[in-house]
Amino acid sequence: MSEQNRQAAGADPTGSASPHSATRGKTRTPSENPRSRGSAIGTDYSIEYPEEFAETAGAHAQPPVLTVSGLSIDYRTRSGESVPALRDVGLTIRPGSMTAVVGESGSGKTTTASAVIGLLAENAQVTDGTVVLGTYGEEPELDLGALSPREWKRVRGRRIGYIPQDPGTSLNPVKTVGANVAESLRLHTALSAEARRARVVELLDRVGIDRAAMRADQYPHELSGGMRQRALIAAAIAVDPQLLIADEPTSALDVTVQKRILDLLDELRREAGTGILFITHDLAVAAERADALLVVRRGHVEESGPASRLLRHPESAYTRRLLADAPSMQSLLALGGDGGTAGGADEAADGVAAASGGEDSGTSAGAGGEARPLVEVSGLTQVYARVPRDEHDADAGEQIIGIEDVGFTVERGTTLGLVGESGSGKSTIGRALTGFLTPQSGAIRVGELDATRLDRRGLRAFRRTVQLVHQNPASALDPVHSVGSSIEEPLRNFRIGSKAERKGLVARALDRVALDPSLAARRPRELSGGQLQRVAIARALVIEPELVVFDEAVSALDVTVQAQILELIDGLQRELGLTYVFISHDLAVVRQVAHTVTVMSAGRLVESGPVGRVFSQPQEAYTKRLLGAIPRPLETQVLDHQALSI
Amino acid sequence: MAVYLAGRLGQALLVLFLAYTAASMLLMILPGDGVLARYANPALGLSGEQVEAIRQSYGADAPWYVQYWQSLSGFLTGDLGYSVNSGAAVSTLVASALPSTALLAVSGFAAAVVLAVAVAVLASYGKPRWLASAFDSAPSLFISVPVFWLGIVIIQVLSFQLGWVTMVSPGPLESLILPTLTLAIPLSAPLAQILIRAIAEVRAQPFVHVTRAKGAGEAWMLVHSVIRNAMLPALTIAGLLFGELVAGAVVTETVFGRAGIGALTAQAVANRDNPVLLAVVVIATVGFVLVNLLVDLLYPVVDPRLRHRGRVGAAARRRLGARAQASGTGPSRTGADRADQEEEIRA
Amino acid sequence: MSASTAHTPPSAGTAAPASGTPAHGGARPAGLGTRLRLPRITTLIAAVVLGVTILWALVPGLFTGHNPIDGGETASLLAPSAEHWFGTDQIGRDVYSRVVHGASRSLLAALIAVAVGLVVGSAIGLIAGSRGGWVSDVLMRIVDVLLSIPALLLTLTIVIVLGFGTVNAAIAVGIAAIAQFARLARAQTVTIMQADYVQAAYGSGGTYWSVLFRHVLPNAVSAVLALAVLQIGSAILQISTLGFLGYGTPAPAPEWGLIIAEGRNFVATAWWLTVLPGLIVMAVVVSTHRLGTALREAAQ
Amino acid sequence: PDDTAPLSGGRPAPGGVLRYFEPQTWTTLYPPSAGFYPNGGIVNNITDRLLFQDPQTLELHPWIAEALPEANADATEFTFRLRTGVTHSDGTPLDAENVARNFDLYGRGDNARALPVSEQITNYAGSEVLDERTVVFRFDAPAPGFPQATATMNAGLVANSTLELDAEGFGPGSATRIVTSGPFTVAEEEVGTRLSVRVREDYDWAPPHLEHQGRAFLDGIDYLVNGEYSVRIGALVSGQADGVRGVEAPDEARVEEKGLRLYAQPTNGINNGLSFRSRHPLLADVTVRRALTHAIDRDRIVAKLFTDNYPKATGVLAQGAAGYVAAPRAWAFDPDRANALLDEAGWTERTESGHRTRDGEPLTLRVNIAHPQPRSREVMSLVQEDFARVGVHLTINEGDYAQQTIDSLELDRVQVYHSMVARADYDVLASQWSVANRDAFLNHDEETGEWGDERTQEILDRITGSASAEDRAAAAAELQEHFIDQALVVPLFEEPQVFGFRRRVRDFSTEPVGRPAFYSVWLAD
Ligand SMILES: Nc1ncnc2c1ncn2[C@@H]1O[C@H](COP(=O)(O)OP(=O)(O)OP(=O)(O)O)[C@@H](O)[C@H]1O
Ligand SMILES: Nc1ncnc2c1ncn2[C@@H]1O[C@H](COP(=O)(O)OP(=O)(O)OP(=O)(O)O)[C@@H](O)[C@H]1O
Ligand SMILES: [Mg+2]
Ligand SMILES: [Mg+2]
Repeated sequence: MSEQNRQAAGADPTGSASPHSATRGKTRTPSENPRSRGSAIGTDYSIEYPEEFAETAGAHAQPPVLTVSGLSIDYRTRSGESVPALRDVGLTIRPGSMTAVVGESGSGKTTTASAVIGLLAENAQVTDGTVVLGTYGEEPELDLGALSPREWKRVRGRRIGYIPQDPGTSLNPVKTVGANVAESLRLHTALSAEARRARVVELLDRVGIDRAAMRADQYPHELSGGMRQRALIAAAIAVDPQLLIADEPTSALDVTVQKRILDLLDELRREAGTGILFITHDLAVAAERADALLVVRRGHVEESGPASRLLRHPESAYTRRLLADAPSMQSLLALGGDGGTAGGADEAADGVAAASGGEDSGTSAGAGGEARPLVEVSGLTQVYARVPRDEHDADAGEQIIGIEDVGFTVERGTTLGLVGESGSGKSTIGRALTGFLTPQSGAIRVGELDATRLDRRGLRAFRRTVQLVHQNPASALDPVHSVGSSIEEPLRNFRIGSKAERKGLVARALDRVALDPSLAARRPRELSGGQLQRVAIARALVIEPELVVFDEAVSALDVTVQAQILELIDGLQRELGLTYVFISHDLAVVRQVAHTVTVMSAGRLVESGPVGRVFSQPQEAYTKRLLGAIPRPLETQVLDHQALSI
Repeated sequence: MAVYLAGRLGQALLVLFLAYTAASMLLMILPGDGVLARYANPALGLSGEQVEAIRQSYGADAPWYVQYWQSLSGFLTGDLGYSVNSGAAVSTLVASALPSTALLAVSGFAAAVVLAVAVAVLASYGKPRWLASAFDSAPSLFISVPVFWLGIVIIQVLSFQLGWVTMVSPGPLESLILPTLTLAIPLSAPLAQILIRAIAEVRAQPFVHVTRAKGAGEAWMLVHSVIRNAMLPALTIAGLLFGELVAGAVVTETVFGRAGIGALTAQAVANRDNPVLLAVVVIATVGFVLVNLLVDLLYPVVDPRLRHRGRVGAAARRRLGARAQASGTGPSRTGADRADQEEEIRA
Repeated sequence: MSASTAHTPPSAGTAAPASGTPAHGGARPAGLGTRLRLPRITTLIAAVVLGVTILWALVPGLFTGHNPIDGGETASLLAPSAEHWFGTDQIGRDVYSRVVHGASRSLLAALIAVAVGLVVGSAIGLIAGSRGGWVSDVLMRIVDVLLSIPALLLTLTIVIVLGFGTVNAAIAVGIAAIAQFARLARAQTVTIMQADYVQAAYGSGGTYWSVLFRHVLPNAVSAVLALAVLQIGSAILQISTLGFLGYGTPAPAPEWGLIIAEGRNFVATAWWLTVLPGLIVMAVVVSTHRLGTALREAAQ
Repeated sequence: PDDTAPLSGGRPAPGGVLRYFEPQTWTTLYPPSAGFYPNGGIVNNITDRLLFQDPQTLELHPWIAEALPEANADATEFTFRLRTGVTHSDGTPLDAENVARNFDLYGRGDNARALPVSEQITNYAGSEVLDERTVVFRFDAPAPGFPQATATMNAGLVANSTLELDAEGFGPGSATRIVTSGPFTVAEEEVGTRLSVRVREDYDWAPPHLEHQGRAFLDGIDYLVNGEYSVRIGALVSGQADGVRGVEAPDEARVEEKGLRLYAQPTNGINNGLSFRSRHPLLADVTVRRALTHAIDRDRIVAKLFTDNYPKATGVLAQGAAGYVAAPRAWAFDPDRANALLDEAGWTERTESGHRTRDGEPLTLRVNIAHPQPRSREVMSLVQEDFARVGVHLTINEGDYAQQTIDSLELDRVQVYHSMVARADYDVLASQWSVANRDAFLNHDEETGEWGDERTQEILDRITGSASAEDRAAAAAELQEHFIDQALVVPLFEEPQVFGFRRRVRDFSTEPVGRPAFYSVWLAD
């Protein structure tokens, strides 16, 4: 079918109704009954391969939860022309199964999801195709394309749960997190206020948010990126929908939490028979959990089928490249192989000789004979709230929200990886480091500048030196400006180049982050999540600052683009000696790019050291736990277990 | 909070003083004075000398700073002085005018809010499109109707033609209906306009999308998601409407023959009746400062992002603590209190 | 092909591709086409209305042959007729001709009033909202003072200081409107200052002023402009109040507000005196609003 | 709704409260300041006067005074003999002592209490109470107008307690403190909107000249205020009100059509007109003044703006006024003549806009708006048109009521003064033009001692200072002649007070200068 689809797309690039859609194959997808899969999934790692589910499930073929066929969607751009976003996409989801849509950034994954829940952007136009929601208990089968708004109300939220891609802007900012999560409950159940609250706390707890009762009373802007994402997940599953659409639900989550979420989704599949449309760029996750895979590229289906087959015997060249690019597999394999010297960064890291904690930073002998590291942080404290011990959290000690007494150094020309669970204070450090937050106490020195004490001129020099790539690119880009002008802005502010030269620089910056320079004219809302993230990176890099703080900067990118970006920043580092602080939950990526790594937990620094050492011989139990939760697709699993000695 | 309030209260007093002074200055700038305006009125037929003698007895010929100081010290001791135009005590005039205006202002404001919300909702959600579009234009229509004309038409039709309410010695409620209507229509225009824009902006936000994906209908979202977010600019406008109320009262009270601050202002301006005008300024300022203080205090209530960081945590935990006390779960009260104290020490 | 059939649709009839272009989902009302066309008609009408008024302002002589400031022997308060489209006023002048000849003065006055209020008010609001601290306190308290003084007193004094005349009356009305714009702009600014993109703009090396102009202003301006359009209408009417009190346009020059205000005593006997010029004002304000909306939609 | 009640028939019967609309709220009940229409409408009905002046014949009749006063030869001493049994509503007697105290205040004023002297009582020397019923008033100079002055509402008599009040006490908010002996007494006040007066049941001292005696027919009057003309007239037409003052000319037809009654009461004073302030350099030249006189098309003004109730002026004074002299040929409209005269005076050059100049100086004059007078703004607009046609630029003075008052006191601001005064006595001429009163010409500069037209003042002094009616009449005639000869005054029309009443309101009349008199009014059912 992939061949056929490609032909269809090729033959009819204008996007009118595909004549092929009616002639497509009629063989049913081998489906699996979640209940037949036993309790294996989500409880331990001895998972059965999706292929096996497919075989067992084939026997009790249930009607699908969702059938998408021949879906084609165009976007009208501001200049009036139509840009095709989807071409003849088809997919089926059986009850209790998970279909993962993977593909490069901008390939149309989010568009597919939005189309299923009927919430396409204003300028989108469905040119062809149908979306059918299967029966569910008493509820009838529905042609979603023909629903009235009134009918939609009974479908959305109740029968289809939706987890949006961008957590930064997807929560109502003036409502508490609890109230945000409770919305579906209010809409679709008759629960009392107390019952709702209990359920909300339970849900927040289930998605791994600590101190759920307190978190429910906080406002979205008081949560970390990962927490917001989880709050959205909690909201989507609140009423046990028949179909769950999860658009990159774990992109901002560290591996431990990611595992918890994935387990939760498995549980839902198993217990409630929920069908899941799982959108991700992370092949490892897809491989580990999905029953079926759908590889999309430039709006059409490249290849689809059971996950195990696709991973083992990819047919299309694109799928093969995706697999090859996946850093998690590469690096972890390498990690397992030679014990900590894999990855291009390691040689440099060795040279730096482990500028570890803040305490011993003074003594570190810098690379290239430099007397001082570029970045020096000590005693950094920003306490939003201190949470006292409570009954449910007896062993947690006194917990804080924010960061407390954090110190580290970063040598010039090296990369510090900042890892840690969601909400551990990574972004707070990033913001403090880049001068967006004046911490309550502590010292930050970058080069000759003291970040906590900047006069007007100093601030300007500081901005020239330090750049932050925000965790939520959607909210960090001004909606009224084109992305091109957002990228140009630092150039203009620092008076770099003439007007014409700046145009060229912007185009080059876009090209470097693998974006078509023609996208420069678009507004942020007309771009996909990954594209926005790359725009944010381009903006930070365009003035080639000395220090760049990447806050989850590649989390929404598919492996291919991610690899390209990582290569880009690596190249810049080599060329210009840039220094990076790389915040990521993706240990594989950190392993690849970082020289030294600092591990955070609950606002405190847990462990720090050269990346090779920390990853191969973690000292702290927390670090071990973190490393142990990395998803293990396919062959790598057994290997990892041994390598990490868990 | 207490510190903030005290600060604002201090500022309020300053505003009061400045407004008073500014108004006094403006009145000095206006040529002629109330005494002259009154006693040189041809209806009295007094000669120039006679007028001058009376002016002297009023002290109207004293230098401005003397007059200013006298009136200021009078105000500080609670003596509002006497109307130059009628000789009546300003306190009497104000006391008899204030309740009626306050009543009209409250009812007019309430009606305006209701009207504005209705217009904004219909303009944002109305079906079919042309209806919505018609309501979208309603604010600009409302504001370009001359108030006096509106009042006259309303009176002509509802009272004189249809006889629903009487204009002559109406009951207290009856006397309020038509002026309220007249006041509310132009008053609602800016509010509705801002609401329409704010609603449109909020509806374009991603989180509204997400709420829609939860199965919320437009009406539900309007009530639970949109309004709160659209309220901030609307709140500002609502605070400003106080001024419009005073200005609107001038015309409305004139048209409807209601005694009130508005009518008093119009007369006082026309007669250069400085003591009355200054009293009006003081009343208006107090009203304004209070209303806008309220609005400023409401901003952070409406939009939690505007709360000070530390304070939010404290507030959230206090609520949590209270709830925990009630339900017996959650962090202990003392714990919450301790955290609060810590916070204050840090701040 | 065997594996790839997994995601082909079932052969059920429901899967047949729908003809046409079904708008997918309740978020968008069906029939995009009609929705786009309908405003266009009103927009067109709005453009025509404004166009004609501007022509009135530029070349009034083309539109009327009557003398706007001398009614000759014509009787006063004549009802609208073929000869006098809007009737004649209280001293026998042709109202239509006065409206046409008054266009330039009234439009100019309204624009000046709105411009003064908008520019000064927004500037104050933007600075107060973005600076915070004592700057904000000082500016907003000044605004409070401005708000507290009865508009009538304020405008009267300003006119008396500046001297009588349409432009000065317009400036006075504009000054009285500053406070409104300032407060609204500040409220908008305060929220926008919280946005990540403002932080990011600072991070891109933006100075206070560049961030203010490039990011805060464009995002704050929507609500402020919405108010400004309304202000055109209320400015004309406020100027009319001044005119009626004798502080506006000196007689016998025609000016819309004055025409309306002077006709007020004849609402019962000669309704056309207020109603027709009043309708013109409404038409202009509504058209401006309509056109503004259309422009904003087009920009998005 | 049309009013179809019969216009006549029925017998007067007591009962009913009259709802009567005023455009403005009253400002003071201090009788000397009652010239303001809303004040006069009240004072006239709550106070009694020593004498009664017949509104038609303008003859004086006894009222509280038993007979017309005895005056000495040079009119500096007047002896009044009062009727007995008259009491104020608080029970205090209206006796000689009370009357004397009234006039002592009115004749002298009290600046300390901000109570001005009465315009109509000049050169007041003092009073003497001869006995309980007899009082003598003395003057420093002849005061032949005094008996008439005692008949006006400005000489309304109030109780002793009221005489103690200061300006505040006479002002809004304390109306109920005003104690009088009139047919009605103040009962209730709502500041700014309503004043209710109620009938005095034991009233029995109406002017003997009147047919009706005893208690007034009405139970009371509610004076209502509404600033909006169309609302007042609408309330009347719709039957919500019984009467309004100030029906405007364009509405007269409609009001009559609706079956309502119009009462156009001549005000019997100086005609509504313009005074040229000859002290101003531009108007010092009589040729210019004559030219301006001929430029004004008075017929057009009356035809366009008014009705038959506003007859074109035939003299400086209204036809019903004391001292009226007809001047049929004066003030003829003759623009050619006006142009010729202006050329003759040297105003030959023209600006681009067609206004005349002389040696570069423009011929620009400014006129005030007389807000209390009917349609002053419109009248002046037409004059403005007339002047423009002969190349004279007339600016209409900007500003509200107070501004007009203030500006009118400045020669620099206002050179052409629009006004009128109503008083049924020769003295009205002095009221309008004497430097001791309103001084419409601003005739005399105190600092330089310069006069605009000194002769005017001489004649006026003769009017106020002559003891005999004949001398006064002669002087008045001379003054009018002088005005015409010197083109100092252009009377435009005779100004009435126009009231509208529902048909059931019967026997409405006014005092001589048009303030309503409700004593004899009754309501038919
Ligand atoms: N403005 C704020 N007000 C109150 N609490 C805040 C605020 N910002 C962050 N926090 C809290 O500080 C803690 C650390 O947040 P931070 O954003 O630094 O986490 P993070 O490590 O970046 O997590 P993630 O990986 O999920 O993005 C969280 O518990 C968060 O709730
Ligand atoms: N509102 C819009 N207007 C115009 N083009 C759009 C709009 N939304 C998305 N696009 C474009 O459509 C394409 C598909 O976008 P989509 O969001 O579906 O990508 P995606 O697969 O989710 O990517 P990512 O992994 O980066 O989130 C992209 O090229 C994007 O630029
Ligand atoms: Mg996406
Ligand atoms: Mg973060």
